[in-house]
Amino acid sequence: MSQLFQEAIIVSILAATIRAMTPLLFSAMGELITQRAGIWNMGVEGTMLMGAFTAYIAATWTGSLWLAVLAAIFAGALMGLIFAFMTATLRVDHFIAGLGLNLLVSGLTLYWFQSYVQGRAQPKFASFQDIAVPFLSDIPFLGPILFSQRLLTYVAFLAVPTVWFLLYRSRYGLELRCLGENPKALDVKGLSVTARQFAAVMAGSAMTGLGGGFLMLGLSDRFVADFTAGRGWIVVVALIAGNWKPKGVLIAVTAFAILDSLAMHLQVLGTPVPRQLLLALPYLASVVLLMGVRFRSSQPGQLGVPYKRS
Amino acid sequence: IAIGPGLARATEPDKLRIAVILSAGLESGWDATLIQALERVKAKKPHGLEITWKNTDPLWGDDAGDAMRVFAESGQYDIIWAHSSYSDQVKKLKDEFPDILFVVAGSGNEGLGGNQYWVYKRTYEPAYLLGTIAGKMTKSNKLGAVGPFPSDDINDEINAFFDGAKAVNPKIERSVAFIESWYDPAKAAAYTSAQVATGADLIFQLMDTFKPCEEAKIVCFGALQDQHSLSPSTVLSSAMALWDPDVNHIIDAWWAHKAEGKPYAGNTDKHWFAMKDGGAAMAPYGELESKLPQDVRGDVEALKAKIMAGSFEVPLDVSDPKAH
Amino acid sequence: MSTALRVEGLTKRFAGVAANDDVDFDLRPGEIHCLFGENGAGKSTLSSCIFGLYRPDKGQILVLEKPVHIASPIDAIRHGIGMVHQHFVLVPEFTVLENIIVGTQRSGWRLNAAEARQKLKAICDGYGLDIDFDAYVWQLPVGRQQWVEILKALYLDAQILILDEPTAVLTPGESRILFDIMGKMCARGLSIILITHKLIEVMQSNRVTVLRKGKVVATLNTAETSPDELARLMVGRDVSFTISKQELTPGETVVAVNKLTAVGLWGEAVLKDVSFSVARHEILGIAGVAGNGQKELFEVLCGVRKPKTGSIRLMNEEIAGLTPRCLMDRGVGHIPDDRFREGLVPEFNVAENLVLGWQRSAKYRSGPLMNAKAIARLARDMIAQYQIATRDEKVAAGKLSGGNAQKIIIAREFLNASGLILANQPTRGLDVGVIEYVQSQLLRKRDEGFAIILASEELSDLFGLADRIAVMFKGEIMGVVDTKQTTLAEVGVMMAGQRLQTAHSLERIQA
Amino acid sequence: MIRFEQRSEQNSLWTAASFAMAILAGLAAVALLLVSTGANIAQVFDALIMGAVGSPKALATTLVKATPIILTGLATVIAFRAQLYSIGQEGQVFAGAMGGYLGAQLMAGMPPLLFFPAVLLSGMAAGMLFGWLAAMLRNSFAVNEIISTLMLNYLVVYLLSWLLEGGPWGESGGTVSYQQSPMLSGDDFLPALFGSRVLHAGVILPFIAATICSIVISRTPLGLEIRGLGYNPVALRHKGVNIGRTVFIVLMTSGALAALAGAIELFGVAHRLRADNLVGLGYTGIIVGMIGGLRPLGTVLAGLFFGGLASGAVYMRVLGDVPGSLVPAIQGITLFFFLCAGVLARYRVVKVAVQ
Ligand SMILES: Nc1ncnc2c1ncn2[C@@H]1O[C@H](COP(=O)(O)OP(=O)(O)OP(=O)(O)O)[C@@H](O)[C@H]1O
Ligand SMILES: Nc1ncnc2c1ncn2[C@@H]1O[C@H](COP(=O)(O)OP(=O)(O)OP(=O)(O)O)[C@@H](O)[C@H]1O
Ligand SMILES: [Mg+2]
Ligand SMILES: [Mg+2]
Repeated sequence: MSQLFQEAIIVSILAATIRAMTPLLFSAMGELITQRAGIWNMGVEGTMLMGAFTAYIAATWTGSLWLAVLAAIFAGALMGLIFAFMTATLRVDHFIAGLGLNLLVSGLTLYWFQSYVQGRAQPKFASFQDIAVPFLSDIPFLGPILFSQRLLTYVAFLAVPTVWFLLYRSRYGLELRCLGENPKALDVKGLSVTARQFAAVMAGSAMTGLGGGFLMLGLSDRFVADFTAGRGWIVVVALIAGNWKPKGVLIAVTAFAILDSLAMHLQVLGTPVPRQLLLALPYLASVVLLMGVRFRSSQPGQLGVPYKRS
Repeated sequence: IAIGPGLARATEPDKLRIAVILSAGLESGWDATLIQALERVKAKKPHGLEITWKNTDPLWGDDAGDAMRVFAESGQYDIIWAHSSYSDQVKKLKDEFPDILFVVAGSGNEGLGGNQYWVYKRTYEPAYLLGTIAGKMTKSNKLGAVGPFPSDDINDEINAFFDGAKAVNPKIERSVAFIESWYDPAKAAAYTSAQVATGADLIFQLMDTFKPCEEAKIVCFGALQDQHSLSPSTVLSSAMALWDPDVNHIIDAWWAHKAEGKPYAGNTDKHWFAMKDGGAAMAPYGELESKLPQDVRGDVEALKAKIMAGSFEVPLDVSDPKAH
Repeated sequence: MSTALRVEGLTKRFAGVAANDDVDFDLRPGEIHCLFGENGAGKSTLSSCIFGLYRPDKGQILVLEKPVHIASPIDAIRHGIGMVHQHFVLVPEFTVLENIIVGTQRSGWRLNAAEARQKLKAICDGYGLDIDFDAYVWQLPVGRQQWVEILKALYLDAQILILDEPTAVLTPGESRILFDIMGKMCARGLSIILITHKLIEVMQSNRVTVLRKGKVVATLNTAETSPDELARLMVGRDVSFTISKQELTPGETVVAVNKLTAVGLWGEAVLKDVSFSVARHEILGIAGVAGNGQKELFEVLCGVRKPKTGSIRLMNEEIAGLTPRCLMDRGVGHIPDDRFREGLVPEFNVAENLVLGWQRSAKYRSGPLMNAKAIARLARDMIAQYQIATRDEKVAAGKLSGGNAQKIIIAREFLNASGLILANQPTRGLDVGVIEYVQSQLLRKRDEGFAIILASEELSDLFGLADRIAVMFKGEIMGVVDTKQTTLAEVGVMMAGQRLQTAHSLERIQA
Repeated sequence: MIRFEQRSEQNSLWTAASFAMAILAGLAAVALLLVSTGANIAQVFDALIMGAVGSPKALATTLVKATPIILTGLATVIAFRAQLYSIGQEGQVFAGAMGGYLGAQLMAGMPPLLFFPAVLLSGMAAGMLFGWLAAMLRNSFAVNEIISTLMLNYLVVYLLSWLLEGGPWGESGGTVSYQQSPMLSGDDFLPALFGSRVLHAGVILPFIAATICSIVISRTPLGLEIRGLGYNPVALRHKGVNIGRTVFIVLMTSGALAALAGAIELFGVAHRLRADNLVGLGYTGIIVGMIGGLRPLGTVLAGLFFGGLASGAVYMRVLGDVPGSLVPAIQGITLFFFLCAGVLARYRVVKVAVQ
């Protein structure tokens, strides 16, 4: 336990935190865009999984990681298209459509995966490596935590201010937030609510897909059934806990990842506590934390409510 | 055509059809090694048998039971090989199909005897050997092991790995991580990285995840199959499971029943083939061989020879491995 | 004479029922043209067809005598048509400016607020409007929010403005300002279609078209008609506007409120030391500009808001802090002001809404199940009695026009209350025919011995119905006056925040 | 040009037609998927049908497999109708098995007539406890029920893992294994029906539960309150309904139903407590409830359909050469087409003249 406070271990805990945050941040920012547009996409898990799967296929097929990144983004956008069709066009309950998407993707990816490998040894690929930022990565303590990460990790952290700017400083953001709060306000100005919902969901899902893609390309080297293992749900939780704001979501994701990383290191260090308790720690703490905080909810007013004109 | 004992000869089979119910899929070492062993045995045509088999994708629990029933009722199969802990399901079937030989594999089963055979697999002996290598090569005197869930036939190899290390290097510290999941490569990688970060410089990797070892440029050991090809630059050797003697043993038992009319006599206790019987082995060193000091290699060879000769018995410890 | 807008033979059906039936209508440049009609007559439907929200089944629309095709609001806006909807279409979480400019910028990445701000400032200056563009809409009083709606239309350069019941949420003072501004608009050549149920307002227009059951009954020059004639045209019978109130002596005290205080979500005081009492055979009117604590007072009285301190005695029993259920069982009826949020479940059908709250009572049950027959019978009775315009009792309440939805609530509450009736804005948005009915029902309940607390922004309601009037300002009661001994002016002064004693002296000085 | 227009009321013929179209379109999509991987379509469907309904035994298996998912489906219906988006069914199934197991330990040796109701109830009580937790967190701490139930799902899995491993319920003695309890004694198995080897008495319960749910939701005052809670809790509060209490009732009932599934699996199928046979029953139940249109009787049909798929899947895997993961893919595809059919049923196609 006392080892926990050694510098090397603290560095490791924090570096692991930042690494684990990357896919969550991409997906959470994507889901933030989607939800701010009033569409509650419960299919984050499925969208991430599809992103990861497509990235896997693309990476093993073409051998190019960047093509695989594009493929994940594209797959995410495609999932978004399906989801937008279900929710914005058909007005199916968002929650239900999202869970359906998860099921569909879980089955399809596994089916395609098994058809793809078909008995042969599972193809693997060489995943993204850390990029040490010159000079910065040599800073003691902070260097290895912040400046020796995968390239996409930096992109993921940049995505937070970018999404903030998009939401609050661009005209698209104003329309986007309006979609979530009161789509009728756009409708009565003669603007197509449906088209904007499609755009928002597809853009958001593309980012979500990228999150899954990074999980595959940056943190793994092969695909397995239900590869994302519940990370999509963590994203949904982070969004609610982060009160639908970029900074809040960033904090929620960070808190979860730190707890997770801490629990992991505690187990590895041989803390004499049942392993299950350590594994449960991030989940337990999330609930306890949420019990303590109360804020004015910024949940978009029409989140999850299919829009109908009359 | 002979008579008398020839009667038995007359029904002497020339074909053996096996149904295999997998547990984790062909991507996993557990299932892949069995199929590889079947291939090898098939090529040798024991008792002149032409062996064919059909395998399902992973099935669990009652689905596996249903599949066994379908196989059994089809009358197309002589042996139903359920490659995981399925004795609960076999229990419901074995008396109904007394002629079929049921096989269950590994920990979590119950020895039912009769026409259920329980094959056990322990790779703790090669794991011990790997441990002695690790114990000598480590600079930090800290070794790591990453596994899915603790259990009898996981604990044995992890403990043996550390015991082997300890035997050559008393200063060894151990770090154990169970990720509580069968497949989550990203999680396994995170745990492995954490072990590396907390000082482990050699990892016994039971989750097939070598990326963190590559990043940290450290040596890893694989489990169940030779995993050198997965990560040539990090995997020095693996503790391999070989099912050939088990397959042969089962085929013999079936033959004895079928051709010689002996009753099935499945084991009720765990039984496994040791390294000296060909049930486990240490994988050849890969391209990392050159990194291995000559004296270490010599010591390992000597110890291996002792194990094979039976003059050294690797201690079996199935207690929950704890880090310390 | 050329028209700004003309509608010919417009028909719009909903599920087979004609909401507009062969409507002809024309709007002259620079005039205020009133649409007048019962709840559910089809006024909003007609406006929505003109604005492109609904697509008419038949008929044609001409702007400046040229046939136009209006498939969506964007076409309407392009033809210079703007609309202020019956219910606000605002984003409370946005600032005034954001609400106005959202969706209007056509190019560029960044939000360009500076230009919009200038244009808006010019508009506001032109009409003498003063509004903080950076205030959040949720912070604004309802009346101000209406200005934001109008500014939205003006910002889009509307030449033809449709105002659907804009004054329903305005105080009389605010309504006056609105009419001033409408005058200025007309002077600048804008043409206005105004929908209102208030005859005083109708009388200020140039022309009026009366709709009944989707058909145009008449189009008249306002100067050549009278409120009585309009009301008769609208309902098809005579409507009496004089409320004949029986002289009754108040009986025992039904409810006595003493030093009641309550706080809001963030701990701010919303009710301060409120005290009053109401007796049998008595109507206590609550006057005040909306947002001065009336809603909170009603919430505390009906049990959905817990008071902080103070007492409420109902028939000599302390009821402060009791649940709505307990109060309902003690005979308190409540007509909330936000009918679709607080009074009804819009997705439930009329019958279900009529038993809502009493679903567990033995009357509507057979054993553990609800008695569908009894409920249907009740629903049909109520539909007939209150003339609720609905095809049958199985129609979802949310599909009814606001007035008919209100009738469901009134029917339910009048049926179940037994001692005290709380009525917050019960006549808001209702047509004169129904208002007459509701008023007469309130008086009937008073005659029966009920105590009634009635809040209304229509001072005519209060002066016509109430025995005494309490005036609220910022959560406090400025004074309680006897209706017969007070004047509109005195109440007005108290509504602006003067206490009764000061009000008296002020009046004396003025007199 | 054609246009979709919403119907004022549902036309049952058109509704049936929509769903028939959905099934056909779903089958076509599945066939397309099979073709894309070169599988033999006829063989796959043959095996599926044979395994689902081909024999009395297949039917029995279908029923047994449908039982837990109908129950978790009903749990979904109750909660979602109130727009309490609890996704805790997964964890509550675990809780139900754990509660049942605890009950069996405490009540060992009771006469069967008392024993089975008692252990099933103790399983349900465990599920209710989880429902209570979620409701309490929502009512008293304003914790969104999606978060709390999701977190509880993880927690309960780790709890069971601990109980079965280092904890008190682990199998001791000969076969230390991956997290399982010892086998229940044979007296504690749910009795079989019609002398079948697979069909246990528990398969009756989902039908009873569905009937009760259906009546409660559509015909009782509580049902009105549950539906109203989903639509407009504010109005309900004004009309004297205790929202907090209704939330408790809904989430606890939902928890009990899901937990019953877990207890039945323990006593009727697995006969020992372990995690892997319970995984997915809760999430599948959500899908089943949704395909059933959040109506109890629809849920029964959807559950039987999924049960049939699961039962047929085994045949398909054994006889055909397609990956078993086809089944979740079929489930997902079906769900999508059913959702579309649900929408279609509410609309009618009208021809409109182009102006
Ligand atoms: N790999 C195996 N798989 C299944 N059953 C096995 C296996 N090995 C042994 N058994 C069973 O275990 C029991 C004891 O086996 P064991 O090998 O000790 O006996 P054996 O035939 O005397 O061999 P030996 O004397 O060479 O060790 C027998 O019933 C045998 O069938
Ligand atoms: N979207 C709709 N679907 C079905 N029926 C509708 C719809 N909108 C309006 N109606 C019906 O059409 C009729 C006219 O409604 P409309 O809202 O135009 O009345 P209104 O004159 O504006 O009434 P109010 O004074 O209460 O606002 C009513 O019977 C109403 O129930
Ligand atoms: Mg082993
Ligand atoms: Mg209207």
